Amino acid sequence: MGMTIAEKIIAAAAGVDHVKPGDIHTVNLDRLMSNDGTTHLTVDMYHNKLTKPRIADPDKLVFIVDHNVPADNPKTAAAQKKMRDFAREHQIDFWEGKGVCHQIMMENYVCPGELIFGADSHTCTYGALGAFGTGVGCTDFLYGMVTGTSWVLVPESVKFNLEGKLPDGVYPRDLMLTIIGQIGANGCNYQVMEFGGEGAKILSVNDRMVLCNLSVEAGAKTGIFEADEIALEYLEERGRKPKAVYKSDPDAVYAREYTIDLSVIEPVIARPDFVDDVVPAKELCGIKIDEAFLGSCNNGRIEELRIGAGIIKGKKVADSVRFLVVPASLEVYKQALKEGLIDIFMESGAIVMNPNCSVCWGSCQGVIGENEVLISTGTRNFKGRAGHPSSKVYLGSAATVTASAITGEITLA
Amino acid sequence: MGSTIIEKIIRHNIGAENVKPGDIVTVKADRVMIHDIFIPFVADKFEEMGFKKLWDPDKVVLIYDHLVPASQLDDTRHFRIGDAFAAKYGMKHVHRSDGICHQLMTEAGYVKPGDVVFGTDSHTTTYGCVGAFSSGIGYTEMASILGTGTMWIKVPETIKVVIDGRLPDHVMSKDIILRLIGDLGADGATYLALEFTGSTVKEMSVASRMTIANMAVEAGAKCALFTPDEKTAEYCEIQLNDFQKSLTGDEDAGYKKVIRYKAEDFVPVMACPSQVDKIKPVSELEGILIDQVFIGSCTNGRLEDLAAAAKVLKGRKVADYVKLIITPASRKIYQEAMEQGIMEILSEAGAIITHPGCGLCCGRTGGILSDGERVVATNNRNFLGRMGTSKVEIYLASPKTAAACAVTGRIVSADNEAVLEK
Amino acid sequence: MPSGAIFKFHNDLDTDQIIGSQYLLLPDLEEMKIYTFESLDPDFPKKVKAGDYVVGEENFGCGSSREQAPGVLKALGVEAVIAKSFARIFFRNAINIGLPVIVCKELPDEVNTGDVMELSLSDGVVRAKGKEYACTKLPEYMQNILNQGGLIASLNKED
Amino acid sequence: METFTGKVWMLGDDIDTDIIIPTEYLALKTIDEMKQYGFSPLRPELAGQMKEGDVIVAGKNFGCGSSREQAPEIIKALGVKCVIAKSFARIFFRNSINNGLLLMEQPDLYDDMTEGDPIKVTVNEHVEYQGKFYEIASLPQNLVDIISAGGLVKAMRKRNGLD
Repeated sequence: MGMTIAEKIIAAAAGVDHVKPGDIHTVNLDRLMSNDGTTHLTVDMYHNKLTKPRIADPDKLVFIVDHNVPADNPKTAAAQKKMRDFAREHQIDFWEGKGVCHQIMMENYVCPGELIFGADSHTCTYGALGAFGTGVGCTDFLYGMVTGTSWVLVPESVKFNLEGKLPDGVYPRDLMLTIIGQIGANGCNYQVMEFGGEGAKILSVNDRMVLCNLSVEAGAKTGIFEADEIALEYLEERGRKPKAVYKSDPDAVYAREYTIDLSVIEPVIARPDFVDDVVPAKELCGIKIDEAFLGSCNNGRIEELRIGAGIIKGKKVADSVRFLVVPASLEVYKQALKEGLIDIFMESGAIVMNPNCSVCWGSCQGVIGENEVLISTGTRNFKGRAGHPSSKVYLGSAATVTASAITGEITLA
Repeated sequence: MGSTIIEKIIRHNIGAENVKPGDIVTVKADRVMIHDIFIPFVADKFEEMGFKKLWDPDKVVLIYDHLVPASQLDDTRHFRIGDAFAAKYGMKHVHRSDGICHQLMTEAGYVKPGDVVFGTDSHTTTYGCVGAFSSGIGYTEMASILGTGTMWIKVPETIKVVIDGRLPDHVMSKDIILRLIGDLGADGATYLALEFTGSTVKEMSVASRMTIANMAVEAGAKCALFTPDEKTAEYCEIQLNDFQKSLTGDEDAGYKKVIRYKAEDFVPVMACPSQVDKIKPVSELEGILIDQVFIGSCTNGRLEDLAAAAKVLKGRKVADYVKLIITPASRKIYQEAMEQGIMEILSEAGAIITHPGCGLCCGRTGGILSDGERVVATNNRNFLGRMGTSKVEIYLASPKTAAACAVTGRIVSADNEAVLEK
Repeated sequence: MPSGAIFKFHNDLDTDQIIGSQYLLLPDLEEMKIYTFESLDPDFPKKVKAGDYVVGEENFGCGSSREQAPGVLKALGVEAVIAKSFARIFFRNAINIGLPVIVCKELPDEVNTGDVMELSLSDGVVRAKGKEYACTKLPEYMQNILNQGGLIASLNKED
Repeated sequence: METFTGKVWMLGDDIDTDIIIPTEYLALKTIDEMKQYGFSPLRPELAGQMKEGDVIVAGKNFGCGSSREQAPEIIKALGVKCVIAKSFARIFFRNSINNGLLLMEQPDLYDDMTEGDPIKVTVNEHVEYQGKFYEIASLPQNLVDIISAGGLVKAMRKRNGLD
């Protein structure tokens, strides 16, 4: 019987010929990433809980400080210092203030065919390059760091056949939010969302990252695309070669299949407080906002900055709105500098911050207050996600967010 | 007998023939500045006092800079209270994310030479760089000015600081004011005005004078003053009127003390933990390991400061495991730095560039540190606990020195090419 | 296992509600636990006692992979979390730290905060309000980790 | 003239307002919420130990640094009746007057004292400690007017015909 891309990656990592959903295998991990959200706990467990503290292969590890940068209080600084000192001591690749962890991983490390554990739920982003990335807790991360292996329950795969092309003014973020709205927050719980079909072939690596990144919001273990020429070209530009390029077998078995016509997708918004509460954006026009955020590992790359700059060029941010623009990485920031996008945002009155997670994760930067409303290109809109428990977060595309920052209320670009 | 600059400004303001130190007079405010941390307290006191309107809405400037972007749940309450106050009392000058208050007050043209200006921040002395009498006050005092437009003051005595000669090229005006604070002591100029003159001062840009005026309060000074000249006129985009041209210290004016420096004697210095007047030459501190460098603040976040840092950082990288945080002083400066390719150099070196505002300097966010960490910073205070816990060591320095430290990960002087090349 | 009080929570209960982002970088779980469920029930940390239970609906623990979420519940002495279904990462993290997570389809609809229940892990049964509810058995591999008190404990046994 | 005795807390030279109340607590809604953090960088336990009627005796340049008015307000909220120092920073001195916190400049007292001892204060005249009298510099008239009005707010309310 045939296997899906995800099953093939797990089989290779487990050193077996064949795996099927429901099996549990011990697998070798190709890479492990941890950020300043939990690494201080991992380091404490490493020193205090292990009878034999050791690291299987430091070259597989990447530590990235991206959540509270620059630090907002002494305890944050202490947690980051613990992480920094541990990385220095064990010669682990260490990035601080260079961008959101998943953007840095995609720009510098991820290769097709790899099995990657990240101590962050959006590790599923790496499927855009045909890798199997999944989020774990810091105990799992510690086990992986010490042994280089972990246990995996082989997930079922769900096929999403994308047909046609997105209309103008409609973006991959609208597509993924629409999918999540239809299948629900646990629609693909424990399963892999595999994207294919003619419509998938024409998507850029950035578009694919937007889709895979949000797959966890539907409960998925990961989202994944086949590593085709577009993916390999992205890799080549960065001097990297794939570990292995897998295709799903024609007779691979899927738990379910969906076919989605991209041409009928329209701009949508996820309403507070759930990512799967998705409605057409036009239904919410007019809602007053206090803050708009253009950034995050989902929607903070050069493509989104171009969309935002294109809309706001020559216009001003509304006085009643704080418009936070946060490039996803230093590489994106430098490119935006060259293209004059940062100047456009500065001229419009936006607040341009250093590459990091910013208000998407609701701590340290751009925190919103009591009863305030944020429209965001971040990944989540849970209750109090961006600050005060009574505050509201709407999720929209870079175009919707920027248009709303100009008028001061939810507006379609 | 001749008059000092402060005496000339005060007598012009109150329309008197003459004033002498010790007189208690009531001056009219030409402009006042309130920033985001204190607007809730100013608003409460203003209404508690029973005032119904501002004495002159056009003379009041509200600037959000300490809490931009917000880092704690309650921060945005300050913005909402500020917006409501400005709307209720017809204020037009509100800057919500354009940069640091003390940078905007002269950069955006609110303060002119000879003006009398008060602000709810001790570094309001900064506007002396264009020859204005400007001083920091509390929020209750500000509330009473908003209602009456006036404030009582005691005419201060003046210390004259004369600096002649050419500065060595790796020395910046920050090194001058740090040295002066070290010589005077943290309370050496309490209740006094500081007047700066001499050929070195004449050669200085307004931005360099701003660094000196900004830190005058760290020696306790009530205000700092520079004679307006053609550089001032160009910066303020005005023609100097006769009164403004007259603002020089007369030769026969009564100065409490005159201090003279030869520019060639200045060397790069640092204020050591945790007093601003604990000054040591950088050469005596070389080799001390550091964890972070901060370049920014109303003291040293201007274009010439970013350019000086870029000169050191060009083609080099920030040392491993060290953070370089750069916070330009205003939106306008950020844009000018982009035009001149400075931002490209700084980002190439690996700097963390945040949005214009007070940033780390005010100790709320922007790079806070924890026990045992050391930071070299270009702002104006290194008090205990100012940038994290009381076990954080803060060294104040010029942007050029700070940039050199960022490259090597230890304290080093910018002219120490050998170390920088390694 | 002795009986304990129930604290009931709604569908899609995400980990941001269990422990907010701004507390995650506190040095340890002991300092964090006083902020558990702050957005929903700020007094939860004071009310909950060792041996009590958290009961959820569908998709309990969705969202962020923050292990501090099961961590603070365990630190507060929660005996186990019962729900109709769990989000993957929370489920795995809970097992990894030795906090029992029990899938039980019927119980959540029948109980509310304040009710009392009793869990017997060995025979996979929950008793509440005079009724017994069957629980889905864990895969043997996961039950093994749980029995050893979590992943690290099992790792240390291997060393 | 009013006279009172109080237990003394000693603080050194150059006590800046960041020490009196760190920036991170400035945005708390009320002075009462802030006062527990008074002096925390230097002596975290001090605020909790201060009682109504206590007196602070300090060295030179007390209250230097930031113009934050919460500094004198917090000292008053902690129950301190007056601060006697060798010298005061300008803005702190002015903010204290505006809030009705009594300040007295006295160059020698600090060097003779030990923390915890009581002293007897006669406002605007002298301080008595272990039988020895220490002269106090008198305040200029306009400041006495503000203090007798109960601080600047009350003085303004009277001006606006409210009290």
